[in-house]
Amino acid sequence: MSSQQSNRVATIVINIMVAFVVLILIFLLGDILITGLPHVTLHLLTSPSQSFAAGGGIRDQLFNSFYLLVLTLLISFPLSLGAAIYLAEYAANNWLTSLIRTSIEVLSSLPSVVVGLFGYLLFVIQFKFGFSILSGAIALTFFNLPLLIRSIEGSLHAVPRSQHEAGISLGLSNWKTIKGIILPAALPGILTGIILSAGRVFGEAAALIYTAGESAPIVSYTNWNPLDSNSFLNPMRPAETLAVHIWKLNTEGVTPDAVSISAGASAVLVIVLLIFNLSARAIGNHLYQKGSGHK
Amino acid sequence: MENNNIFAKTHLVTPQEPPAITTDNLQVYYGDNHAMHDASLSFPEHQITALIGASGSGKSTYLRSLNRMNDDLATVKGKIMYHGIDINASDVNVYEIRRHIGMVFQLPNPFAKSIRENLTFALKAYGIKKKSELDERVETSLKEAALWDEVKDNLNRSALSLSGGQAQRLCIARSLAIKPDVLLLDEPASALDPISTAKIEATLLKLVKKYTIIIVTHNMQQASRISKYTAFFHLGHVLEFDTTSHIFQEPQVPVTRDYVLGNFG
Amino acid sequence: MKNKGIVSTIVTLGLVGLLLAGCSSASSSKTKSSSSSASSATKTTKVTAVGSTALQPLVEQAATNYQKTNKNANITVQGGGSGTGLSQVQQGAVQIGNSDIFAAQQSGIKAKNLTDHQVAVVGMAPVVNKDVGVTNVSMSQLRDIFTGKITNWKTLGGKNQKISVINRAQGSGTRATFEAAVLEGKKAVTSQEQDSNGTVQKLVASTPGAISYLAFSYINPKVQALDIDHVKPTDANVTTNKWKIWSYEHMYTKGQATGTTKQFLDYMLSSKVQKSLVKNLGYISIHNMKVTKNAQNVVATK
Amino acid sequence: MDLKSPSKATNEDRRGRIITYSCIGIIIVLVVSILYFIASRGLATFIQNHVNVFRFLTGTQWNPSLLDSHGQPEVGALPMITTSFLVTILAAIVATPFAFAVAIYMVEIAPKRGTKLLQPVMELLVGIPSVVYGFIGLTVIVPIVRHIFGGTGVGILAGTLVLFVMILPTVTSLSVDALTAVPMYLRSASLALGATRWQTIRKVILRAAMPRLLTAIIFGMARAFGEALAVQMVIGNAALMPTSLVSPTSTLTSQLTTEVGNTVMGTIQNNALWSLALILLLMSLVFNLLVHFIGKRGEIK
Repeated sequence: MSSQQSNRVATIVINIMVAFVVLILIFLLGDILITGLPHVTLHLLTSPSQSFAAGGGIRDQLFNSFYLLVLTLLISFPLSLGAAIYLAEYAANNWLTSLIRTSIEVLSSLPSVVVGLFGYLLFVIQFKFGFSILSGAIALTFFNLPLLIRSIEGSLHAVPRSQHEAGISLGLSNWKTIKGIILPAALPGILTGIILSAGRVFGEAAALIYTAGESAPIVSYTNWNPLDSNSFLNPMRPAETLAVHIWKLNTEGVTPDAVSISAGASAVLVIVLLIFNLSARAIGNHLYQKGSGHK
Repeated sequence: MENNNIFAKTHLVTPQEPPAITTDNLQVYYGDNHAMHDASLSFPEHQITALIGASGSGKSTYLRSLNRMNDDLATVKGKIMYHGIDINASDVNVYEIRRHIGMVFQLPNPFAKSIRENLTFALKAYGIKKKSELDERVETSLKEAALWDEVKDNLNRSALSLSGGQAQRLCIARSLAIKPDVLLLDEPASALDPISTAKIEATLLKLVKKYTIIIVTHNMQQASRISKYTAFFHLGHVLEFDTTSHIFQEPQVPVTRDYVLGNFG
Repeated sequence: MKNKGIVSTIVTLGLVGLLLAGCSSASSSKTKSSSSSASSATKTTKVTAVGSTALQPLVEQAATNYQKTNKNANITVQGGGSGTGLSQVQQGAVQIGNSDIFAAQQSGIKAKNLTDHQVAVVGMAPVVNKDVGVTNVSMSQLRDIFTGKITNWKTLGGKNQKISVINRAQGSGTRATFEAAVLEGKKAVTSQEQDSNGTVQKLVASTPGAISYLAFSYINPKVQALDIDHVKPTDANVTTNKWKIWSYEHMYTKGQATGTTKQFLDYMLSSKVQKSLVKNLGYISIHNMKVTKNAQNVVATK
Repeated sequence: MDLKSPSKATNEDRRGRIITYSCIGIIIVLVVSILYFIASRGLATFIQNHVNVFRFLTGTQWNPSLLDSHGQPEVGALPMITTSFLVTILAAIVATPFAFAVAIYMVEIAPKRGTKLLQPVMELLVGIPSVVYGFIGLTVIVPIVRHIFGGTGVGILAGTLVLFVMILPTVTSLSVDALTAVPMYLRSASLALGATRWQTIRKVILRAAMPRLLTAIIFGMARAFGEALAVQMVIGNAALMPTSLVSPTSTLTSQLTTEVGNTVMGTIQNNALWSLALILLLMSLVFNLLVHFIGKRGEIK
């Protein structure tokens, strides 16, 4: 076979394999959306869930997912930002640094159920946070940290070294240079990383069953006092998220319409992920163009 | 060994003008690699001094040591005297030093900010808040760097949209905005076209009235055009330091002669 | 300068978050101690019930209804499994531990420290794939299937099809009940295990030759429930113990229940809950039972 | 001229150091606490319950409530260990060619269409909850497997197929990074020498990107090894040595997830499950060390 022929064959094979993967993707998303979308109604999005009767919705679960996400980011973003700056700018290139890196990486491949049980025993029981959004957010921080640190560190490294030199050559402190010059330049990448990691948080279930709990008590959406136990903002209340709800419906669901609610909820989840994804791209591009001066 | 013989023959003069910076036995190590051997030079005030030599001769390493830019990368031993203080000592505030000894790099590296913010960012960090003062500094430094006329209507434009030559002049203006008294330039024109290079050289010749300038260059014509003094670096050693005319017309060290005649490098 | 202070703002926010967490943990532990010492206090008291996932929907719905009339009560219901519920209530971490099995049957639990509140009865039936062609088995045949002695439906007069046993998770209440009633201490064949009623239901419906067992409330037209010795799996047969595979749903407290916890448990046993909710969720009311069963599985008439 | 006393910049730098060091400090505390926690629980099986480590790793009977002939609890983890490795390796073997093909397509063949369409969809797949994957596995893959191979349909094959789809995005996106990191001049040089695109890809680009491509595979394997809910729904959860690709069996994670809610802290049943978690942790460590090692080797070359 001549090199021209093998080139053609290889290209065809690659195209076929890509087409196969695309088919899988279309099937997966199609399956979720086609079976789910007909069930996504205003009623589904605005009604509380039911324990055993038909006609429940996912209002509270949807809100809980977002609230948990915000709280998780509130805890994990500052930590990962600091840690990423440490690793990118301060850490010496030695065994200690690689030990730290490795142990952070290990976090990302821990099975979620193990993290969930750890969170349960330490935060729910030991620290008496109870089944709460806060416990869930801390547990999710364990997953989010490695993802965020990796993406932030990558974005920081992508900023040319010469920017850093320019900063310190003006007599600015390292910290000021990082904060005022490197970070803004790395911002598009960092934001994209955050939004993509948000997707994983949004879809996590196993770690939350034991921490944020699997019940969604009725809360008042007009009570803005986060310390009141009836308030929707109270971080100490148990909160079932969308992904956990889907899990529960599929395993122990006794409502007659469990299948359709689960399908609808999955579709909603995929749509939310899609929105995250598209906005990550849009924001990233927008900031990038703004930064480089091309309008 | 023959190599040692090369380094044994040196010719270093001490200029009569009062020095802005002198180095005494400066040594630079990257780990175990001894990159710069006992460089003892004296840079006269309000003059341009050129550092020439082949790639890897240590001239950039030497230059970056002068305002402690090598702190994180290398070990620098010896003394750097500036206003009677050894600024290579560990108890010195490096940030203050860099405010007095500015630096411009080989590749233009403007911040991903507007032209104005490029100039005011450091000033604001020092605590200068008054708008009138900031505007005044922006205008003066852009004029000094001969960029004002090209950008004055567009100060809020992103600095990344400037051409290479403009960007490099912006970087010079950025260094001038903080009012240093020594300016270090590391091959500032090597990435630029001849017209931009000429503009930069003209700018430097004007600036020398107010600033002490030390410039690393590969371009020997450039060195002879603008500098009063020249130091020749070779394989981590300073072999010759004299007025530029002496270096180019009657070099005392054979290696220098080979270099300026274009026999190597 | 829009970027100025971004970092410090974020870091401060994070620290405030952590602080908040610390404070609220302190305050919540305070509430907890006050609820146990001064139960008569009029302020909101928090009751947490954890454990059995099977019991969760019932207790959850009852708690929602209860809180509508008792504004001061704040009852949280969570799953986690019977073992979790029992060990948490034993440690005093929660007020109520929901369990599908007797505390005495769970290893690692000191049953004498816990007070049992039996709130409902759940019947379970063997279920098979609709195509196996068998609708009735004898108790000993059922035992042989689950101990691996009978491996083909042909033996029982059904199709010539391999039996695939789907068991429940080791240590789960459903499995303990089933094995106590059916296996007579023999060891079940190691086979597929599923830990949830929903998954078992789906698998049995779709796997040819499959057999497993489900709580009555999960039996739907997609699977075939088996009669045992020609006794039908109905609520009425459970109340008289003619149908042998059933268990209590327990809500355990550490020592005697007090305060809101006691009031809520009383509410669970009230006819209001027993007659409507319990029935709606497919359980059998504890009031209807004509027999009792103890932790050693000894059945006695009431 | 005052060049010695500390200035605003010195203070800023100290503040910066304090902030970043405390962030990394908090993270280290978190990591150490979870590692210590799992290790102490996981080792209790061997220390408190006096289970022989060797027998734990090689035994094939899993009945923590029962005692074996030596009077020790029956906690043989070999079936779970075997299955975990099998599904992980098989999933990686299936996913790798597809991931590489997609990555080559996205970087070398059709970068525009690839990045515009394929990449967002791939990223979308990462966020879909494992429950949904498991559910689709249970309702779609298991029946197909049953149809073709008979039996119940659950087992290693179904698990492999579900994991294949789940790790595909991870391996693909890391492979894309690996390929884009190959400097442009290598491509130009090879094409200028008259090599075809495929020769360039095979002999130059793949070779240059190999360490990072291996890293991509290992990260995919780490994800597969730790996945729980989806695998649990399709693997069968029978603590049996796998006899074929379609016999019900159990992975470390599925066994852990299935049983942990029914056990009581401190009992042998519970400790044995934590020992499974400890194996998971150690494997995750091994995967990361491998990545590290390959990265180092790649740098030197």
